[in-house]
Amino acid sequence: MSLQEHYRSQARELLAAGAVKMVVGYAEGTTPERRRPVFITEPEECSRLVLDARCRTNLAGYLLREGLLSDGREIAVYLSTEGVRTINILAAESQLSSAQVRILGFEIDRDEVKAMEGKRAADFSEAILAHKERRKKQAPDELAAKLEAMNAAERFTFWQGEFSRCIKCYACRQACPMCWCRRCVVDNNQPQWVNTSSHTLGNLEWNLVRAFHLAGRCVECGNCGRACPVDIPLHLLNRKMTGEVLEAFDHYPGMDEHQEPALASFRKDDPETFIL
Amino acid sequence: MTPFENIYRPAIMKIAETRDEAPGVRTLRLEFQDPADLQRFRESYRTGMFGLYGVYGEGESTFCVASPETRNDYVECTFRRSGRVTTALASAEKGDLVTFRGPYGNRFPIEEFHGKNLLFIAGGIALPPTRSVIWSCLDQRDRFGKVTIVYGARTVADLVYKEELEEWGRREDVELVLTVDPGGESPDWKHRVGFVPSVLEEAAPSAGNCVAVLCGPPIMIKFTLASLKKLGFEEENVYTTLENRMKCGIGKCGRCNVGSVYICKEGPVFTAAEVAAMPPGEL
Amino acid sequence: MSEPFEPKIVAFVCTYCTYAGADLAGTSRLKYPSNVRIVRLPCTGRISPMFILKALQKGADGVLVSGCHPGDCHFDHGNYHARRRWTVFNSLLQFAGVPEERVRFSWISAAEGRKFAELISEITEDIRRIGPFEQYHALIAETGSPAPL
Amino acid sequence: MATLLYLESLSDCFASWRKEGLTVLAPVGEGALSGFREVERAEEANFDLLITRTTLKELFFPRTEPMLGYRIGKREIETEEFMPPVEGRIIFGARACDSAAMAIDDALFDWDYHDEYWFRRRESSVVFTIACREPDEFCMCTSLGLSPDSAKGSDVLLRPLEAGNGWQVEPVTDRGHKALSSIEQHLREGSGATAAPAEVPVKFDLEACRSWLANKENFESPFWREISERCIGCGSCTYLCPTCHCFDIQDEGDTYQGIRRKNWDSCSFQLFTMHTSGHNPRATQGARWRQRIMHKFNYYGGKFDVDSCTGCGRCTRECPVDMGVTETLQTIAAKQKQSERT
Repeated sequence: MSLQEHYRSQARELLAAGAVKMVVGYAEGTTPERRRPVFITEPEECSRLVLDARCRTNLAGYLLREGLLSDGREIAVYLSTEGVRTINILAAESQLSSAQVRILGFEIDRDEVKAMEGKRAADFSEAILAHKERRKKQAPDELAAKLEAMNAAERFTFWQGEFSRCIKCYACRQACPMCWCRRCVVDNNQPQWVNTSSHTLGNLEWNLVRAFHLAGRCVECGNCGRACPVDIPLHLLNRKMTGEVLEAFDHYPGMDEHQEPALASFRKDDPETFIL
Repeated sequence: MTPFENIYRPAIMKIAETRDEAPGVRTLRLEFQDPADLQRFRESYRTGMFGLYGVYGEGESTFCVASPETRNDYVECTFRRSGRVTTALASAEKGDLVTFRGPYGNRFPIEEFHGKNLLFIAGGIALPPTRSVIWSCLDQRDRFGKVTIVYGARTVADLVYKEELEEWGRREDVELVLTVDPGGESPDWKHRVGFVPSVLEEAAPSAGNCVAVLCGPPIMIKFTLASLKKLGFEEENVYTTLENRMKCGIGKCGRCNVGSVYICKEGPVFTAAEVAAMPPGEL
Repeated sequence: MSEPFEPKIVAFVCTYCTYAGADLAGTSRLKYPSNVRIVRLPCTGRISPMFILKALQKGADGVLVSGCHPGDCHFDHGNYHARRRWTVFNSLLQFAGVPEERVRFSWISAAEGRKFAELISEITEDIRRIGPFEQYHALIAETGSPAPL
Repeated sequence: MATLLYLESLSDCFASWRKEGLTVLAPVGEGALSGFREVERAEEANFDLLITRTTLKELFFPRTEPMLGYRIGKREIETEEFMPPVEGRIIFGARACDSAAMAIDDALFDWDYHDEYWFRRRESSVVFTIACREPDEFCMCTSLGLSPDSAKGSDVLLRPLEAGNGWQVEPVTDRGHKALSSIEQHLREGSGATAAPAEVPVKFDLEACRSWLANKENFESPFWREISERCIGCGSCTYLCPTCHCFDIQDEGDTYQGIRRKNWDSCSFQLFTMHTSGHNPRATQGARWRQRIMHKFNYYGGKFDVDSCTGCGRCTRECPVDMGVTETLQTIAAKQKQSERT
């Protein structure tokens, strides 16, 4: 049985038995290449569930929809390792209870989708640990390496060009499962720290604030970059932050639900080479 | 090329007077600095219309013009300090400069009220729009029949326009019914205690040849409309004002509509019948 | 002839250490450049990266953030939290192309009046040498923002 | 016989216009980077693009626009009016859906109050629209009563020659005529065969949609929640829409000086209608998506007798969660048909 079939029947059973009230998964989209999030509540609708290498969206953010988990009931959700890490972070940040999240785990390896065994976020710790080790060794991608080799002025010019395209649609924020603030810092106006206008200065400020607020929290799922209608390489900023936090504090976000957030904890011997 | 006419340009206003009405509630009297702006206001202002009051650096905020059309050489507004703009307006002092854009929107059809009895009902901070109509009518008192004002607030302290309430209370040609919510009365409170709808039903003004003007928070409107119905008022004879978040005030920015109705252009004054036709989910 | 460039520098400092250090520099009559505008905060833990962006948005050529040495925080561990934040934000700013000379971080205790005076001189000279933050100023100018009255 | 403009003389046309002091803008770039930008020569333009990622509306209604500069002194406020730039522009190579959107938005910006930020730019621009030869799977202009060679909102319509080496030229407005007279020497009379315009399949019955939307009972239908369940509430559909025109007014600066600006805003955002009290008349994403659809296909038509959509398909093409106007209207049309049958 293919994984798609296997999870379909699992979803059907879970719903039929009343073990979960909803399954959040993927369905076919407008074109053959597209997949879309789908919310299934009836066992007979489970045939709509699709699982293949095109299912890239991290669905964890949908669990935070207002009131969705407030009845204490469980929801099943298709999650890759990044998705499971998201659940761990959201649980650590008191946004949900991982006991309410029944995981249908999968991993995409090139064009293939593979099962990940486990039901609860805690069952995936080995896979997450392996990801952490791999991440430590991961070399920066080509563009990132090119940027690192530039001088400050050149880097500034590069980002100026990228941010000048930003239209402040906030798709990056809305697509991010980590951006759960009821009211985003840019929507607070007393005081108005960063400009809301979409000129390059305002766009630069917004993108820096976004990257900073995700430092030590981003799981590099890529939702933001895929959502950006003008293809700003947001992943470069997020990856830079993730690398920094990993290197400086040995912090890899989402290891488990008890992990302290990187920027809400400290060690007395944290590095401080740059401080005068 | 014709001169550039900027529809978003506000008039500069000087604060001529400030009055604290209730905790967090303040009235400003604003005077036009440019005679051309004053002229335009005089020509266009009618009771019921609203404006955008602003402080440069903070933005603009929408509320009704609380002064009547019969006194149109200044603008008065009454607001509660809540957001960024109202906080700035509340901390402005006499002599400071602020901005005003308007007047915009529709009006109360006061000529149609001629010869009729008038019932004004207001709750809390919603007295200002009602007050504009009240004075517009009292300033030409002989054109109207009996005038009844029912005004309620949560507590005695929350009543606004206290001096005017006293004045209306003293007048023989006005019947004033004041009330505060249970628990909101002070030891020396001589008026009623109870919610506006029940107090209204007790006062039982006759619906015959009468128009009602009703302004208040949505929950009060809902129950008061039911009471008015009991008293025999037709929805066509009950007027109210609606408020929504606005940015432009002139039908362009696209946010104040309730269903297909733009509050800024087709409102803010509506009859209860018109409101009833709007989708309730958007109010 | 154009005016010689005088850097505009904003310093966000904690009131218990660095501000007291600045005070000591003053009462000790130590000389240091007058290019720095000091903003005093209760603790480095209160200094949000937003403040740094705001200073740059308002045209600062440089920013200094400074507070108590590790272990000396009046609130026990505010500066440890701040240090993590600075580590991350410093790296982000540099990745975004803000030269490291423009945004500096330091520990200056209430007893280090001399360190304060010397650091301010050093930072001011560094920025004087690299000149106004023209790339950032160009972004500000592009918004159409009028010059101060 | 028809008037022809050959690609080989386009750079000369650009030069003639530029010599008159006009700015020439054309579609440039690929994919997400594409948009209208100033060009000097024809080679810089990318006429093979199906459609630019960002729309023509940015040239008339920028994402952020300074309106008033202010400086506050002790007892006076100095303000400076920012006028939109009025130098003449040739916009060469728009698509019919984008050009039509400009004509649709004229009604709104002229609704009792004449918005000169919009109209000064409209009046100083000449729009050359190139009829499309190929649609993609998201195009739906024909569903909105338009077509790939519609001249609505255009000043000149260009029909591609079969050979791909130029266009047949059809002036539409006086402004178009005038712009063409400046390049008269580069135009040829001839009879080159024009390529057939793109065949864009009709995707839904607009009349049926209108009827369903006009039925008050449907306003509270659970359909709105269901269709928008996956909506994440970003503004990409509205900001990439050629007709969406909602905006915010924001002061940027401090209590001494700054700028009052007009910035794009989106009905998808939760804060769009939120009152200071915290009450939100459109509290759910379903209500916000309903507003977007109702505004486009019911309210706008009711006020200005035209729907606020040209079928460019960008909302579906770029939606991060694969939503869009097309599917919503297809579902609505089906619902209407079904209710008519029963």
